[in-house]
Amino acid sequence: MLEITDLVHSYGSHRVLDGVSIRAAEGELVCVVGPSGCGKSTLLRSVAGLIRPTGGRVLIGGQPVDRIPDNLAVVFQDYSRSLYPWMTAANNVALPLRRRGLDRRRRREAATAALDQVGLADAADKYPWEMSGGMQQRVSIARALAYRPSLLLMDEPFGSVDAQTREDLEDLVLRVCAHHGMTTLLITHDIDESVYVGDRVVVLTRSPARVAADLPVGLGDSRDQIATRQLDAFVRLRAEVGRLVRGGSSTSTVLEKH
Amino acid sequence: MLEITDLVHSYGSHRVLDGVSIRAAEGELVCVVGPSGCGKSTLLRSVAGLIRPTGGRVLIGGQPVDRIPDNLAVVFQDYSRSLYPWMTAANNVALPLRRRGLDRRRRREAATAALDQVGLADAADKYPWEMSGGMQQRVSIARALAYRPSLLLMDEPFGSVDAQTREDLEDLVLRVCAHHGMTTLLITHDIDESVYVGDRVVVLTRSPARVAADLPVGLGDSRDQIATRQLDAFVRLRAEVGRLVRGGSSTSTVLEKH
Amino acid sequence: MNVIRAVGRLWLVPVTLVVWEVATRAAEQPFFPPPSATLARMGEMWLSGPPAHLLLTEQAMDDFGPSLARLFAGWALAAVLGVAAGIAIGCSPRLSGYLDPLIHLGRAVPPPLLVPFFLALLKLSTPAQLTTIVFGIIWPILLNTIDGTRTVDRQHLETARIFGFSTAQRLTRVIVPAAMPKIFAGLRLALSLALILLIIAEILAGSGGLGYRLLTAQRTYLYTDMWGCLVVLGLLGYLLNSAFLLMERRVLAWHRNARQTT
Amino acid sequence: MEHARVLRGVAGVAGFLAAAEVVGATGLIDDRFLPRMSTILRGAAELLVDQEFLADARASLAAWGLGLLLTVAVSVPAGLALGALPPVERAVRPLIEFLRPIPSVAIIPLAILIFSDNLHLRVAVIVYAASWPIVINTIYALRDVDPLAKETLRSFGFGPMSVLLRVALPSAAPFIATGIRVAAGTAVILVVSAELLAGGAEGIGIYITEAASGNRMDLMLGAALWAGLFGVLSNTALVAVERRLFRWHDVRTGAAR
Amino acid sequence: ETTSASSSGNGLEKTTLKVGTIPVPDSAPLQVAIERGFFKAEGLEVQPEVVAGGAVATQKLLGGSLDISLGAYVGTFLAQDKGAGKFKYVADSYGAAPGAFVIMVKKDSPIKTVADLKGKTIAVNVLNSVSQLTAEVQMKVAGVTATPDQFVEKTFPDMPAALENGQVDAAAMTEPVITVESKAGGRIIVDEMTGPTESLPIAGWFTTDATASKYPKAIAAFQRALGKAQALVAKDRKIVEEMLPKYTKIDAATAAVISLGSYPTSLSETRLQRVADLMKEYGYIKNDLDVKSMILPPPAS
Ligand SMILES: Nc1ncnc2c1ncn2[C@@H]1O[C@H](COP(=O)(O)OP(=O)(O)OP(=O)(O)O)[C@@H](O)[C@H]1O
Ligand SMILES: Nc1ncnc2c1ncn2[C@@H]1O[C@H](COP(=O)(O)OP(=O)(O)OP(=O)(O)O)[C@@H](O)[C@H]1O
Ligand SMILES: [Mg+2]
Ligand SMILES: [Mg+2]
Repeated sequence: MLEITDLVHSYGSHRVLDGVSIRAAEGELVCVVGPSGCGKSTLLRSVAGLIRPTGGRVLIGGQPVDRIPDNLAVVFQDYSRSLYPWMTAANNVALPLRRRGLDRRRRREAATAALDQVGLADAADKYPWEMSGGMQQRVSIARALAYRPSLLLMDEPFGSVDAQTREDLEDLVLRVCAHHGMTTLLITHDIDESVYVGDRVVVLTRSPARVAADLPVGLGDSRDQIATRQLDAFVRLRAEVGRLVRGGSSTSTVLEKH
Repeated sequence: MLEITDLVHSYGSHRVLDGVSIRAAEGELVCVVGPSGCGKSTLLRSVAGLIRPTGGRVLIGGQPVDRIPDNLAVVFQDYSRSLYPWMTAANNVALPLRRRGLDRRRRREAATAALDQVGLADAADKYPWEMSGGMQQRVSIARALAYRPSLLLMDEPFGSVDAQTREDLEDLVLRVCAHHGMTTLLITHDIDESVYVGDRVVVLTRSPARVAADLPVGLGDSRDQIATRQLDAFVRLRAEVGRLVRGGSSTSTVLEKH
Repeated sequence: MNVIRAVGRLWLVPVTLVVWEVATRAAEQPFFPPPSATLARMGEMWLSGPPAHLLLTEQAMDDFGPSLARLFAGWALAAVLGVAAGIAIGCSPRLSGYLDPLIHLGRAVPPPLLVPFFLALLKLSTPAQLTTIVFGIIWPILLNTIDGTRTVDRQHLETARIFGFSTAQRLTRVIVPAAMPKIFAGLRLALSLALILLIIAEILAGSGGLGYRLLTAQRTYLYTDMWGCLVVLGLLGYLLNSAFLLMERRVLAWHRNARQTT
Repeated sequence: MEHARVLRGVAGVAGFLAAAEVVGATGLIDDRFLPRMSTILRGAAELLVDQEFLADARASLAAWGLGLLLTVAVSVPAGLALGALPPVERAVRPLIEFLRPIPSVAIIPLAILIFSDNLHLRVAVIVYAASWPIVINTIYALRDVDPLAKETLRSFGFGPMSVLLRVALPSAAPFIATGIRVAAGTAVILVVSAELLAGGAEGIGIYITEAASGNRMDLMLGAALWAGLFGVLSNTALVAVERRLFRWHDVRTGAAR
Repeated sequence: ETTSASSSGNGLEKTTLKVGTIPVPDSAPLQVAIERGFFKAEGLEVQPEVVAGGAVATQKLLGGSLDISLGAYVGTFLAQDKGAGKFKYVADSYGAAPGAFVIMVKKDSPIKTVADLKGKTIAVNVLNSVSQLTAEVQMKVAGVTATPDQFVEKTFPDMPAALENGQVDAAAMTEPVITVESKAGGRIIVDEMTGPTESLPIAGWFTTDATASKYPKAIAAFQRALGKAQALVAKDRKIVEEMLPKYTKIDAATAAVISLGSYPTSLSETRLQRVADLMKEYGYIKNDLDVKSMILPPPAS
């Protein structure tokens, strides 16, 4: 479904991505972790077709990305700037659904349902600037999920919410993605999270980013916040990813690309 | 040093803070945790004098807060909007130092040093829009720390950085606050973090916010990312805070206010 | 309470009037009649009519009726054209490349010089006057709209592109609302300019209306009449602007609230 | 990129001139009243070697430059004050809205009585009438400043004045600059209009009055064309300055495409 | 700019005079006087300045930016009557002559005689000016009454187009537009300056009472110098023809054929009184105007 091959990107003379290759099969959820400023958001923007990378290739469903791909949804890291301040939360969520050919009532219903799922049933008629940071972030998650894209890109989508909400949202994303077979690329700083939600975890090196490791998670499809996190495999993988992010080298089966 | 008494705030008819009382002694670092949208940022803005709360009192050094207190620094949750896009990172950090009466060269030195401390020595001459989310967040932390305020307010300051950087920043804040005797109020979603950096952890309830618990941490002054986190007391307290955030009631010595 | 607020808003008016009255009485310059004389003359000219016509005299109807109609038509036309063209140019760097120099060429040519040619071109006086008004006031609307359109927050645009908004959606849901505050600044500027251009158009097309009255007053050295016209212009400007601000408050409510500081 | 822009601009102007010439050639418009574009261009070219016109143009240019400088110096602070202090804005709004629609045809006779020097007269007319776009745009731009940006500086204990100068002004600057560009174009018109209406010793408007005396439409329109070209040049210069100063603004918005 | 009298040696209070002119044939004598150095000979420097019309000239005189200006009598008398200021004419400049002021219509216009102008729209270059006054006179002679609202203001160059487009039915023109319109087939309906208005004074040089009493010697010097030029011009049309292309954009060929007015050499109270009387008769002014008080005759030389 998604094939990133040898992606290179430089801002001016400053090389940020230095040959990154990542593959995601249909319906797979790939987590990307890496140090701050290493180039994760740049990677995501290249996949979304928002920037034209300096080198390498991105294929989605076999098609090269030369404009914004169809059926794509993105949750931006800077979520507050991606909501429209002149619209209520419900309208922000409902707006993209016009493309889905839904009539006004159905759009409204879908939006309300999505907001409900992220715990914002009460806030449907609030404007973004009347909401807390975490609420805004959840609105943009609800917008992406309600859209039912075939490719979902999320840049630290749970950074501004409390632990409980975060877990709920993780489970929500797992459920929705599995149910609709969305292919998902999720950038996160939380190593636990990457292992918990990912089918695979890709670790990037410090800038310029290369793939330090590409680890299959292999925890099965049904995950549970308490049971899964207590599995031995989970704990081991978490430690492994942690070490890799800290710059150590991999000890387990790693599909090193470079 | 900081006394928040029965603080009440409503946006229109929507009550957000419902009698919150928190005290912080000189040099103390108080962590505030609570569900998303419960009113933490509102609390912080009241302390900073940016909004006039509907009821209750905030005293800083015995003085009621009726305007912006002196010697205050704030790291806002929406850090990207609080950096000035027309200034480089170094200038963003140096700007508040004008109030400290430093000349241009000294300001520049202090700014460079602070950026170095947050791992951005190379990025001093970058503009905010040339930086990643995590880098921007670190610039705004550097700006607050370089200012050497007597009261430091931080709203989820480490939300956008990777695990390693986060730990470094936690230690940095601990070190700087202790060294300069800053009183600090730190809002976080990370329960581990609240226990690790806090002298006390205040847990707020779901909206409208009240104080669910006010837990002394008592792990001593010198903390270590690995050793401290393995202490029994740490693990117990973490579990306790976790349960409280999830809405359970406290089982340990809690200074319930309401 | 409302009275107090109104007083707070309008206190400068009587103060200015009194200062002006005292100053003009002292100066005794025929060109500067005291405001009391001007107001008296205005009443005589326009407000001594039958009660059935709200006291408006026949002359008032002649002076204001067609003028106001032209004013609104001109402003509305300029608003539609300016906003539409501004959005098109703001969205398309290519189009702006072609048109930019022409725009700046056009807006630096004095409209009074062009009126005779509009007249020659359009033969009829009303379309020529409307063209004059539109040509004179469209520039702030156009430039502000271009600016507003070009400077929509990048992430707003990216979000629209990601979700594959149609062009119409992108325009009506993202670009126009985002540019609206700036467009309104342009529309507000254009509203007062429209009054000015109306006067110029009426003077040059030479037939009836407030501008023509102003011209005759100047030509016959009837300075109180002339000042009366100016006062009416000012009052109209104030009233139109107040109405405009009311509309703006409704349309831009989100903006005011989103941008309020505490 | 820059090259392409210039080429497109030239193409646009050339296209317009050609279209105007074609319309003229069809005889749709009597060329006694609206001379053919080629005639106007010839007139405009003649002016280039006409010492009298060059002197007139220099005089108008000087008045324009001085007037615009003064306009900016007056109206940016005024706009800042009005935008930053809503009660003041509300108090003077009736006065401002009263003054704005008063046309220069009415202002100029007034100004003649007050200013005996022709340069001062033109400068005063410019300052009066070209200030509005800057004042209004400044007020609107100040309303658009991100509140969090202001709160940040306030929280560090900076006073209102510092916040105004260090945050509000830079944030508002790009839109104020657009106001200045509107004003620069208006000022060209005002100089010429003031010269047409009030007369004087030198100026493009004076030249046009003289050309009118000989019924030389080609020269009148040629002079107007030069005024327009001057508008294009001044705008280009201002845009170049804006590009340098406000790169930070462009990259965060759609403008940098 | 006001150099003291002693430096010039002539005892002038003011050696530099700012003089308002209009680029029309009326001001030819002034240009001649400048070119031939008549002012210099009197120790005067005259700085000519273009004014857009009589109304602006009165403003500029009152505001002090001009010392003397060309001004049509009708406009100035109107200003004086309305109390806009107190003015004094110091020299006559231009008077009516056959063919210099005419009412024209376009080629295929149904208007054939002055009487046909009844109720028709007539363009004049300035409202309530001598053009309008004389048009009213001619219509009255033809037995029809003019109403104020049938006159509209158009600049001379715009008049042919206004006629062609039908915005006006007739236009009161002067040279060089008369020539232009004639070439296009336009017809002259009437010479405005015939019968009661024959050789009516048109324009002269005037100043304010204040200036006249403040700088009597400088004004006298101005009058002497201008008088010389006026005398030359009155005798020889060629001088005007040569001068016109230098201060207007009327080319030499046109200058040679256009109809010019007369250049009177004296400031005659009785002649000016005709203007004032006509104005009163046609309701331009309410009171009897004391023309004598508005004249500062040139010193006998
Ligand atoms: N517009 C830009 N111009 C120049 N440099 C840029 C730009 N955007 C990003 N960079 C640089 O590219 C590098 C990678 O940025 P990116 O935003 O991709 O990092 P990231 O991995 O998302 O970091 P974080 O986790 O902190 O969000 C950074 O060093 C940043 O300074
Ligand atoms: N300007 C505003 N107008 C109206 N309501 C507001 C405003 N700001 C915040 N609120 C409401 O107040 C409540 C608390 O907001 P606040 O930002 O304090 O939450 P928070 O605890 O900081 O949440 P988070 O952890 O998600 O940042 C929210 O329900 C929000 O909708
Ligand atoms: Mg990022
Ligand atoms: Mg918050």
